[in-house]
Amino acid sequence: MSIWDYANPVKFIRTADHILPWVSGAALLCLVTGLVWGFFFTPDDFRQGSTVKIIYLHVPAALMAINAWLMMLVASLIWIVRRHHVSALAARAAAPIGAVMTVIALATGAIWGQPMWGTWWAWDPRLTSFLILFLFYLGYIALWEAIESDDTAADLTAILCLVGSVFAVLSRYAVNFWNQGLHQGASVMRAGAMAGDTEERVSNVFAVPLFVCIAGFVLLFVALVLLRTQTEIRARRTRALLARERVA
Amino acid sequence: MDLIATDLGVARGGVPVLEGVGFVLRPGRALVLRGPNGAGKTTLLRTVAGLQPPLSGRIEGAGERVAYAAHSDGLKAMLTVAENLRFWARVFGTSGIGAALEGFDLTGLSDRLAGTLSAGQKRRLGLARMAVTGRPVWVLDEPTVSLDAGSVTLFAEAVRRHLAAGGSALMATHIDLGLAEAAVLDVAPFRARPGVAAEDEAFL
Amino acid sequence: MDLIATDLGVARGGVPVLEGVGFVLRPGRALVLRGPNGAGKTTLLRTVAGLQPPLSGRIEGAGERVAYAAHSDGLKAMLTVAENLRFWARVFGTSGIGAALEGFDLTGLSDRLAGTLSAGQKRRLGLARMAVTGRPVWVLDEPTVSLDAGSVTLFAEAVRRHLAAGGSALMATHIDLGLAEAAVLDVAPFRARPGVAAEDEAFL
Amino acid sequence: MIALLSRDLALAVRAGGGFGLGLAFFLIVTVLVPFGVGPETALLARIAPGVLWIGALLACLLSLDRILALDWEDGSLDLLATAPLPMEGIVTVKALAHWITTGLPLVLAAPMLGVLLSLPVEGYLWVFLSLALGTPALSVIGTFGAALTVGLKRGGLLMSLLVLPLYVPTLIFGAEVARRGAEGLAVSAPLAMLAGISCGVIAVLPFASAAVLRINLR
Amino acid sequence: MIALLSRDLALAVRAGGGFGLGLAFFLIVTVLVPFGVGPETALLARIAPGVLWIGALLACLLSLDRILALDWEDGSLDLLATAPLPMEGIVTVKALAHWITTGLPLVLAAPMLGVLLSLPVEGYLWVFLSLALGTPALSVIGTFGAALTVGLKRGGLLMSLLVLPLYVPTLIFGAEVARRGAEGLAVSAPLAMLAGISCGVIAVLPFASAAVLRINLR
Amino acid sequence: MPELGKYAVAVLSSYAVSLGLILALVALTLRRARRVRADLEKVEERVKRG
Ligand code: HEM
Ligand SMILES: Nc1ncnc2c1ncn2[C@@H]1O[C@H](COP(=O)(O)OP(=O)(O)OP(=O)(O)O)[C@@H](O)[C@H]1O
Ligand SMILES: Nc1ncnc2c1ncn2[C@@H]1O[C@H](COP(=O)(O)OP(=O)(O)OP(=O)(O)O)[C@@H](O)[C@H]1O
Ligand SMILES: [Mg+2]
Ligand SMILES: [Mg+2]
Repeated sequence: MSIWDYANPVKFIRTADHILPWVSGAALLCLVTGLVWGFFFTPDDFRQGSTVKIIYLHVPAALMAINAWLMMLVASLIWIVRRHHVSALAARAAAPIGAVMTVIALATGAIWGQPMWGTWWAWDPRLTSFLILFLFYLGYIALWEAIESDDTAADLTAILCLVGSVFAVLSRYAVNFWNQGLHQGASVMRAGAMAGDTEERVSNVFAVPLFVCIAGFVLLFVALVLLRTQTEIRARRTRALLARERVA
Repeated sequence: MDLIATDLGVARGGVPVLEGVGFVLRPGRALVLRGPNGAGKTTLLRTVAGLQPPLSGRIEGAGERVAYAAHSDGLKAMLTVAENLRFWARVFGTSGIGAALEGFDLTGLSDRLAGTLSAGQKRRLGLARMAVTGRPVWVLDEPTVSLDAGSVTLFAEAVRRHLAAGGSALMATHIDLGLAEAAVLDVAPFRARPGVAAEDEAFL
Repeated sequence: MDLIATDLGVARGGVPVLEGVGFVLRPGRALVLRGPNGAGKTTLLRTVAGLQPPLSGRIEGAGERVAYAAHSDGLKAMLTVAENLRFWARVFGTSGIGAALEGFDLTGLSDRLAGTLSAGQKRRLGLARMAVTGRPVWVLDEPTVSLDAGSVTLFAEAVRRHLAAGGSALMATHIDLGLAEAAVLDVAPFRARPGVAAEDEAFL
Repeated sequence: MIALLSRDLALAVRAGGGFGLGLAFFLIVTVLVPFGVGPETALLARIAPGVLWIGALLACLLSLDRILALDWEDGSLDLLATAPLPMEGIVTVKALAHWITTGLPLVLAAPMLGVLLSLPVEGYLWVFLSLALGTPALSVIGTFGAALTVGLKRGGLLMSLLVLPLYVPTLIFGAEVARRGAEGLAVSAPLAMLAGISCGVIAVLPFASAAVLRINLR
Repeated sequence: MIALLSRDLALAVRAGGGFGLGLAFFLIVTVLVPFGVGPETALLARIAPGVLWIGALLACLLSLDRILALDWEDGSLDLLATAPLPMEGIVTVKALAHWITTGLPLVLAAPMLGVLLSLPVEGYLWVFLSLALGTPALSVIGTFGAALTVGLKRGGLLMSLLVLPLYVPTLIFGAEVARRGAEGLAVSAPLAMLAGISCGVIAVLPFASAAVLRINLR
Repeated sequence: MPELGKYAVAVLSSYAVSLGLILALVALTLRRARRVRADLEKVEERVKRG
């Protein structure tokens, strides 16, 4: 059986029904473990004090915000090339989740910035590009909402997603050029790769619960996307049945 | 070259409206589509004109050979009659708008802004546009709306001239055009079975 | 109280279209306006409804007694049928939309968004609005556009009920409403002399 | 009247995001400013009150054409004119609905966006207060502009041109309050002027709007 | 193609000031800024390049809905789609016409308005040059947004929301050129980027616009 | 409860904001899922009968 068979709406709903309990259970488990561990059982950082605890929310949310857009991009491409309705609806389902993750990253970042940099907000490249990403999410969601015909909406938002991705990358580069910032480099990933440099890397005390949290966010995202895609499929099916009733 | 539609299915707003439509339109012939409001005549014509893809079946001999006149005339209120017409002539790569103006009795109006024309005059201008496209297949959607009796005759003559020159015409209308020689196709029998919503099929 | 128009002149877009129109509409009576396209029926009705001042002459017994239904229905696509109707009931200070819904066979549709109605259903909703205004004089502009035969009968019955309750109705239409008892007024003879552009008079 | 207000609010919430778009525009303009003038915090802090005011004004301006145009297009406006509501009441309610759906969100969001522009701490209260006082005037003036251009095809840009000069006094005093407030100076004089303008506009302009609208419906 | 271009230009000149309105908006925004941020010359001079860029961008944005909406409403777009012009050509010509009627006047007017904002002398050339390089990109990106929202009722504000994030890179590099130029710094790096973006956008985006427009005409 | 020191407000508020947003998202998703499911079942029931 090819993977594309799951692009059939009915089959997708059934399959998703099977996996959803497991995924959501695992997501809940990881999130609770990671957050409780991080919040209650990790020491304060010698420089950042207790604010390091924010990392368990901030970093996973930031990662998911970007990855949700990547997933939408892939789903849009699949829709454009193979025209499987489920992938278009999955992209639609993922957008609000990505937007919320962006808001969480922005909010926790801002709250963190106040004690660390002495300001809620600075026009740091990473921060700025997140703000732009948020705008892209808003536009994408608004376009879906504005168009009545479902397939037209899928087509247009898919193209918007493609063009938007290119411009998002461009913006990232532009913003980098425009201002050099305050924000942390990618030290977690280096910690994960066990690279030498002990000064910079996040110590394992923080890293392990952080990875648990990241896993929790990923699983949460997957669970939400599955559920929301199911909902979108059902809503579309309802509309289709109603339309048929009206015509008949 | 004939215009041939075979087993054509068309949809509007995602809902199939006609299916299994087939006809052959020879050069020199005219075909009139009939059917009640909402039957799908406009949708069929848009499909033939290439503005939307057919749901099923195929159309041959259309494409670049078709000149399409829709419900709305696409006139610019702030350009004069001659400017409007000349624009379309240039777009279609022809020249000389004199014959078209004369054929639809617009010569006296050629310097008026299109916005100041009456509805019937506007419609005449919209039809004159067909004559400057130089295309062999005219696809006309209710061409005689808001025309008075005299203008309908003018229109019938223009179509006859076009047919005599080897062109053909596909028209949707509710009224009698005075073109006795035209074949008639009633689209009502081709109404699509209800509810096989084209793009929603996967969801049913 | 009667609706009386005496020596009425009306203008549209600055051009007088009718003059010297006069009629009396008693409670319990209906008057149908007839005339070709562009004769000025809509303009006359708008004047009676108080949307524009008459050029000359006077109208008595209109004003706050008139409920007006225009070519367009003023429906909000994003509100349901019941919400649309309830809004107008509240604006006119009446209550209870049940009777109006029933009278126009809309009960089954009351929770549908107005935007998802078919043209005929929309029109029925627009007419149901008249019933919730509680006003004695109905002024209706082509009320039966896009209604099918059954709905036209529904409409005629609603008008009869309104007349029986002491109301009156002034309607413009091109078709037969099935209201044999209604008087007819052809507006064509009252066409204004051409060219006396109302607001440009001082410059002539 | 209340029926009209609640209908307009219901429509704003339902009709495909008419509610959030003004806010989104405000957000975007605020974000663009640093891209234009550069990221230095000190500079941004100095121009923050003015930028917030101009952004709010533009967001308000762009949503004006929804006030009356939709009702005009579907014929509701004609019907409302024959209903037992005074035209003055109708335009006032329309302005109020516009303020609730556009002005109020802007007022509430402005302090948040102030963060993006590093608005000094003392400024938040005054930006908030000046916008709360000024945006009602913007809505009322905007309704006048919308009434002037209702029925014109694509009157949007023309309306902007008509309305912007009328917005200038409100903008001057509003931004002055916000700026002085942010710099810790006395604000009572411009604040009084701003309040005066708002009250005057709200008291008088609905009559003009109603008159204009009556002429346009004719 | 040339026929379409000359028709669009003729229409812009005739159709009730479509030509001057963008310019007027630009003027007004520029004039509002001193009201908003206060009249100090030094401050204005520092933000002048950014303000000019943001003003030009907003003026451009507001005139976008004329690119395709009018042709859509009167049915010309359907007819053009069946004419022997490639859809890519149509959107390119539309973007070009928009640039000539809106972008070009803005470019020419910007130095003039710079005077109002006390732009430093060294800035004039660079503001002019950066706008001349950047506004074509704005028109092309805007055409993409217009094609996305054509046929939507009152899609104007939605279009702004879609287009503005796409404008960010152009704005950043454009304003950077203007600002560095005004301060007498080296501009070659952002200038190259700006030119690169413009060229890239002009070369690629018309294909996306044409695809989107075809979908919308369906 | 761990000792959060002078950053208590920052840490607690960021947890509150994030968890609040996530919970809101989950709640909205579940609510809409339930509603849409119920709607669909109603319609399907009607289609089957009619
Ligand atoms: C609104 C403000 C902020 C935003 C939008 C933001 C955004 C991001 C993003 C996108 C990442 C993921 C980077 C990656 O792994 O590729 C990240 C990671 C991180 N952020 Fe922030 N951030 C903000 C503020 C802050 C502040 C104030 C701090 C602390 C001083 C901070 C500390 C970190 C740390 C430690 C990481 C992990 C870096 C790593 O090891 O990958 N962030 N942030
Ligand atoms: N944009 C649209 N979205 C959804 N449905 C539509 C749309 N336009 C038309 N329809 C529906 O499609 C069907 C066919 O419409 P079409 O315009 O082809 O009919 P027609 O035969 O041309 O009618 P008429 O004689 O009134 O012109 C109608 O039932 C109509 O309700
Ligand atoms: N906005 C306008 N500006 C200028 N003239 C107009 C305007 N609207 C209508 N007219 C003209 O006024 C005249 C009267 O129009 P009116 O709408 O009253 O006609 P009618 O009898 O209602 O026609 P129909 O049967 O088509 O509804 C017509 O000749 C028309 O051309
Ligand atoms: Mg038709
Ligand atoms: Mg009429």
